[in-house]
Amino acid sequence: MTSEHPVLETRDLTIRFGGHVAVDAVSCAFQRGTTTAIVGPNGAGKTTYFNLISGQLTATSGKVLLNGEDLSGLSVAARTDRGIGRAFQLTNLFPSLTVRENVRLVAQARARRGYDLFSVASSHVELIERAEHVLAEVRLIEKADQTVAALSHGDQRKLEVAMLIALQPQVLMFDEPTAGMSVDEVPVVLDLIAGLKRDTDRSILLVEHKMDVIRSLADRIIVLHNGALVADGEPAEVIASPIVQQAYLGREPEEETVDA
Amino acid sequence: AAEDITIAHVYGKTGALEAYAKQSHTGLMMGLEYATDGSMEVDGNKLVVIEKDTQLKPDVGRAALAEAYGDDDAAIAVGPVSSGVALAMLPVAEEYGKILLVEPAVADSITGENWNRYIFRTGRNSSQDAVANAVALGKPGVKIATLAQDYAFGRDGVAAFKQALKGTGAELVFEEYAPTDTQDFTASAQRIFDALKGEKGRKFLFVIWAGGNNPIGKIKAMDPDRLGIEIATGGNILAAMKAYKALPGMEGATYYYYDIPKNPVNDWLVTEHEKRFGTPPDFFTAGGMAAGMAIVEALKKTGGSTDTEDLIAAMEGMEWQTPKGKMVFRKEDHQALQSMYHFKIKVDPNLEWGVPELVRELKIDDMDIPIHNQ
Amino acid sequence: MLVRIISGDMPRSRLLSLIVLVIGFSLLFAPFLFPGIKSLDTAARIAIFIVLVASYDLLLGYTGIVSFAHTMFYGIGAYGTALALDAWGPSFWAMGLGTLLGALVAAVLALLIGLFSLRVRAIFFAMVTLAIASAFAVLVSQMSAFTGGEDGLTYRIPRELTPAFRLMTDKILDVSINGRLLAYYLIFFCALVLFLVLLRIVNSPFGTTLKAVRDNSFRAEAIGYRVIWYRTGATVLSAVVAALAGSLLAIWLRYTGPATTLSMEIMINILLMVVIGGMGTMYGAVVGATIFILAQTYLQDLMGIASKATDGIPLLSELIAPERWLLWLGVLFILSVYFFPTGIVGRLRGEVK
Amino acid sequence: MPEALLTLDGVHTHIGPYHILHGVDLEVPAGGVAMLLGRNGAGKTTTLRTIMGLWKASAGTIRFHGRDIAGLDTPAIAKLGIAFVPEDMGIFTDLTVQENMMLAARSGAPDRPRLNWICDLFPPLRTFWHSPAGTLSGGQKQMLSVARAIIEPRALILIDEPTKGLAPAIIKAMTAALRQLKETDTTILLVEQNFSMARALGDTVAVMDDGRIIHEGDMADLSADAGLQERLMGLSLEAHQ
Amino acid sequence: MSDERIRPRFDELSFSQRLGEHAPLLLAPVLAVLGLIAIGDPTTWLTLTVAGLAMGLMIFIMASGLTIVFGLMDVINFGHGAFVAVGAFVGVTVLSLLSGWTGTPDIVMNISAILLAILAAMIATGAMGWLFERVIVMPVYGFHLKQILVTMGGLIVTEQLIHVIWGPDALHIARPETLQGSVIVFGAAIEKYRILAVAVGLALFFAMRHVLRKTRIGLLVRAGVENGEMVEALGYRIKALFLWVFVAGSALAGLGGVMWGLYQETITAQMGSEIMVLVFVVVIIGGLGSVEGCFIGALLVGLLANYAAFLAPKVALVSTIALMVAVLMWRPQGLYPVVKAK
Ligand SMILES: Nc1ncnc2c1ncn2[C@@H]1O[C@H](COP(=O)(O)OP(=O)(O)OP(=O)(O)O)[C@@H](O)[C@H]1O
Ligand SMILES: Nc1ncnc2c1ncn2[C@@H]1O[C@H](COP(=O)(O)OP(=O)(O)OP(=O)(O)O)[C@@H](O)[C@H]1O
Ligand SMILES: [Mg+2]
Ligand SMILES: [Mg+2]
Repeated sequence: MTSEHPVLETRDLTIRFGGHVAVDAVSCAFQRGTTTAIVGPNGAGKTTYFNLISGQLTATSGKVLLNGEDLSGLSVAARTDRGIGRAFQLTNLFPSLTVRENVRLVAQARARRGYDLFSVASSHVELIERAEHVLAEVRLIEKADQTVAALSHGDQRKLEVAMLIALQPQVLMFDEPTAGMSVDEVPVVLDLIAGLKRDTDRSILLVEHKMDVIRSLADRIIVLHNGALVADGEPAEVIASPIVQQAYLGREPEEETVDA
Repeated sequence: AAEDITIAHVYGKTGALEAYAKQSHTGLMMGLEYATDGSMEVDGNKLVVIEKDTQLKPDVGRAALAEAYGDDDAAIAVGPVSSGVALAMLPVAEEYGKILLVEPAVADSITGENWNRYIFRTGRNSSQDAVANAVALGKPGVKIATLAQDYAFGRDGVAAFKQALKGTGAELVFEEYAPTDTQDFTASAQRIFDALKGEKGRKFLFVIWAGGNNPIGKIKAMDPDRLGIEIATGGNILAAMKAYKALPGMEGATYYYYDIPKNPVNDWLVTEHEKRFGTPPDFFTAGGMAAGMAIVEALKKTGGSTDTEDLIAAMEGMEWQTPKGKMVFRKEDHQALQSMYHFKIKVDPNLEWGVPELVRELKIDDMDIPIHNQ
Repeated sequence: MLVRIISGDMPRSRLLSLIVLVIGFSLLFAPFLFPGIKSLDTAARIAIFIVLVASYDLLLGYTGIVSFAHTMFYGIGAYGTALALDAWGPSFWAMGLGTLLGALVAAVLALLIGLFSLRVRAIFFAMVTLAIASAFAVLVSQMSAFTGGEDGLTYRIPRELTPAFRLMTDKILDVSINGRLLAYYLIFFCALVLFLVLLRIVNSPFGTTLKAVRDNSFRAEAIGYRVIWYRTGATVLSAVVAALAGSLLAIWLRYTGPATTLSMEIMINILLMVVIGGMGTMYGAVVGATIFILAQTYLQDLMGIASKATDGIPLLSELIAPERWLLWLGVLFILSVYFFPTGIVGRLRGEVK
Repeated sequence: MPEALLTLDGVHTHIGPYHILHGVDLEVPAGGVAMLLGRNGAGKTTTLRTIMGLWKASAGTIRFHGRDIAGLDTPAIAKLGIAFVPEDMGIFTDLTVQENMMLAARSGAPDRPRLNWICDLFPPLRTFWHSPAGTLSGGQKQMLSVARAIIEPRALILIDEPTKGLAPAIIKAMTAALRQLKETDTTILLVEQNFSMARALGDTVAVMDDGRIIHEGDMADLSADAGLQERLMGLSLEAHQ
Repeated sequence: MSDERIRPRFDELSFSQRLGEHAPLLLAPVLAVLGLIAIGDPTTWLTLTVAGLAMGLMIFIMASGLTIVFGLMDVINFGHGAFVAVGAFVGVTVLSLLSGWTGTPDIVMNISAILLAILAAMIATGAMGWLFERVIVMPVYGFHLKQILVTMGGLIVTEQLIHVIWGPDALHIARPETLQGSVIVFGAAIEKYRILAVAVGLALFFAMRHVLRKTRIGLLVRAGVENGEMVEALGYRIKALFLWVFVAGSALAGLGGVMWGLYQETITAQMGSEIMVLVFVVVIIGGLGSVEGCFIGALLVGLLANYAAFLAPKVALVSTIALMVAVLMWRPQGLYPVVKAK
């Protein structure tokens, strides 16, 4: 792959719902081996931005480039095939299947085995092992045989993360991975994401509202506000900027910037 | 040695034509009873009637007929109600080499292109209806439009009607076909009105319609009289003729109305039916009875033998009495011929239905019923 | 070995294994176990319906697509074979070619329907297929010169498959070994093979993906499965199998018409068989089809007996008169959905709702 | 300690064949904020749903104002003055924001000042007042869900993780709002993972694990006692492995 | 902080976008004008148009119950046809008992007889709906497939019970004296009965619109379908509400049955299920849950069927289906979707 391109780039990406401009001409490039946090108030357009990149929504104007290739007009599945993967903010799983089967299906998609009609699925041991390996990593392995509908909310969030990891895409988009996860689980997920960071060919996009998570993971923060990109830079510097302090953290400028 | 003779009545006991089926069965049983003087025996052989339901489904009908011939060893089968089922059943009779007496399914092709030599029919066919109506309505100078269901039955009927009109001096000026499930006949009526509006002389709209959803009342409501258009149609069951009450003076031809044929068999049928069920016999009761009487007549001729070849020999050209009058199985296609009755509707406040009054009896010889099986 | 044949998909319940075995065994030896024309006919019908219902389960149970066009494909298969036999005479090659053409037409039509209309919402897809199926039925009845219209087609099949053809003069176990028996076994083994193929398909990676598509198509798309292709693929496969089942029916009945293949009633019956049997289980098709066909065939007879027994009682005898068999079939519809919310197979496997 | 508004006594809950709650004893004092903490899968949500009557308790009593409500159905429980903010937010996606709010205001049109107060707390509600709630962002849905629960005065509000997905500024606003509610005599039972919010709001606290309450006490004690915190968190951490 | 910072950005909607929202309202008039152009003869056109509108309204009356039950409650009720049939049978029975009122050419007596018949039919079908909901439908809320099956079972049972009670024959009923025949306007025959149907249909339309707009019933039902637990947690008895809405839908089917039965004049147990596909199509064209959409859809179907049957009878066979497909291609959720289809 040519390395002069950023892994992912959006140019003037815009979407309008009726008259409401939810994402407003966002241009931004994401480099290999970096983790970028996207912050902004509720309704700033973060999830919508993700939806535009991964193809769930079609942009009103602007484009998305992956390794320099224009993705406009490609379906969600085609984009996933090319290396864009995401986890969802509101949990989105296969509820009547087991935990293991959820992850196995991802591994199978990754291995491009879906159209195989005449072999028996359970004979593809490597896919099952891959799934179990990921489940062990997120500490869900003992619930592998439960159906997803019976999982507690926090466990479903973990499975959501596990499925993105099993997909091994080039661009990983996490939408509030730790929301609803209990304090003891958060470090597990953070470690996992940090582990992915070490793999330098990938690029991670992370939407989070927890400042400590952002501080420990992000190399860069971009700020969306009412759909527009309003700040971009080093974490410390962006967090200290007045717009983040006021509009996002809700602090008067003189207040201390600790915890969240 | 006296043996039981099994007669299988294979017909659509359940389904949309349940009412017809009931009449048909009652008629069959009364026919057997009348013809055997109540003994239900022919030459000492007992007649046993078994019933099979086709559920109005061709596949079920086939299976039921095969079962009747094969498992129950029936000598003769009677039925069914619907033409589609009948057509599916015909080859089964051939396969088993046993007689199927079709009653009252009407499609021409039963004794036409799909006929085989094991098939006899006591019911009238579409051609008979069409020809009788053509004879009844066809006068020089008369202009006729037809309205029929848009499938094989309706189209065949109109074709036969058109054929029969030739030489009567009447002219068929317009054919309209409407889907069987049409709910609103305004458009059809309008097309017909537009076609007949300019014509001179007597103008008829002849309706060929089987089953429910009959358009006559709805067209009548559009006031065709103002354009000088008269409605005509064939006979029907009493329940359906309630609609005729609104159509006094309507003309047509039918094969049976309980008050029309004057003969001892019909007198017996009407009295007995009134006595047992409190109602007069209906359209298909007479048909069923004709079938029952045909069977007994044939068995009497063979001396109780149920051998198929004997039966065929006995039945070809056989003449016998029925409530509809004298009937005869034509040799060529085994279609039974009978008189038809040209009627005109009269309203009798004591009866719920419009009463067909006999205008003229159309004898077998008055009508040239085409043979289709060659 | 056996496990390989059934693609490792075990019935997962002792009783269910037993039931499936009994059904299989009974069908295999039906001509000898239950002699008689009606019972052989019932057995053949069960075999054909197992395939038809299983193919619908692929669509409904595994892919979550509600289609009312399944009988249309069934009809296309039947008409393919019927028209070929009608036009080219009763030969095996006409039969085979007609079957093949029917399946092909079904596949192409399913592909078109799938690509054009699987994008709409599930309930609208159901209605669109209902519309297409009824338009197709209208077409068939309109083109009566070609299809026989409402009356259908009656035709001959190769002589080797008719009762007139005798394989041996002696009877075995009091059953004459004739072409009809041959026809039965042709149908039985074709049905068996088709069923096993379906079983393999649902246990393949493709089949497991279908379940994901059913559960959450949005997410399936987001992990890289092109949902529309999977749905269309399932539609085409199930249409082809349905068409083949239709061909089997055409061969068995020697008659094909709208009432035996295209009617809405058959569609609803298929639906009921899938649901009673248990959706998304394949074995459900076996159990559901068998029970339903048996009920449909013998309920009326049973009621005849019952109504004789209760002759004197006024309302009751009216209600259980054989003419009212549909009433009880309706009651059966309701009760079976009540008592088997997860189907008989689900119940036997101890699943809860 | 003030008198308890809600008391759970030996509550067991089964979901299908699974035994989820194994005898939960819990007291929620009137007019305060009771926190319910615990790791994922501990049974917090199940506890709230059992109180609301959405799962039926298979044993034990649930007293509200001294009256056993374990046998009542959900609408009856709601009518006693209990509001519920479910974990999945439970908003009606086809209905507009306005319609969602209207339904929550059971006794008719909500009073103006209260509505204004809520809209000031959660400004996006005003902006998207006539939009279908399904098009809101995740955090906006969360706001709507909480807003519905407080549109009319209620004696008790059960809230399941209201801050997940909310931006810090909104969390602050919500914390302030809940504190105001507390002053108007509303009792709150709050399930939360956000410990700083718990500390800021809670009067009493209960910690759950594996379908049981493993600690009950004052919030102040827990937040002052790092050792206890460590023990409860550490314990749950270990139990999980 | 400045105000535009807090407010998200809103652009003006273009004229065509706003027009698009109201386009369905124009459909029926546009269709009528197109019909006039194609048919040419104004008298014929008038006959067809009035008949088509009346037919549309009769379909609307039958569909009105289904918009509530299928559109709002998301219950696929194939049994709706059975309610139509029962309504017709009860209505016809009442009318034949009142033959003294219907046989005289007195319009007040005639209309009163019809109103009584309607009342009886609505009470009967409403009660049946109550039973249906409790016994058949309640366990299957939310499961379309099972709804199809159990309601199909209910349909079969009801039709068979009609046979048991009223016998297998079709019943014939003559309309009351003053409603027979036509009035001639500008040379076009307009059936008197259709005028009554228009009046009833319009009255029903406005009544339903009023109820659904001015009360929360519509909202509650929609919310309850999406998340019944949450509606209960808000303190509403969703089960009772569903029951009563279902009863109302069934009673409306009874009303439709009387109107339809009097139009057909011959009634059979199958009459309801025969018309059901058409009624479903109308509800879908309209968009689930929308009374307005259903109304427009019914008018479109009525008009188009008549124009097509006049201009090209073969096309009439598929005109309704073609209309549905065309509408769904233009608006995949129907004309005025209130509820999102699953
Ligand atoms: N399908 C849609 N139709 C209309 N408006 C939409 C749609 N999807 C999103 N929006 C609007 O776009 C805006 C941005 O939403 P988005 O979900 O991207 O926010 P977010 O930044 O992810 O917020 P949060 O942190 O709360 O998740 C919101 O105001 C929302 O109402
Ligand atoms: N519908 C269900 N069927 C079976 N088991 C369930 C169901 N819902 C929850 N459980 C189980 O009950 C236990 C408690 O779940 P609950 O949702 O109450 O946990 P929680 O404390 O709210 O966790 P979280 O913080 O993750 O939301 C979990 O082990 C879960 O797997
Ligand atoms: Mg978001
Ligand atoms: Mg929870």
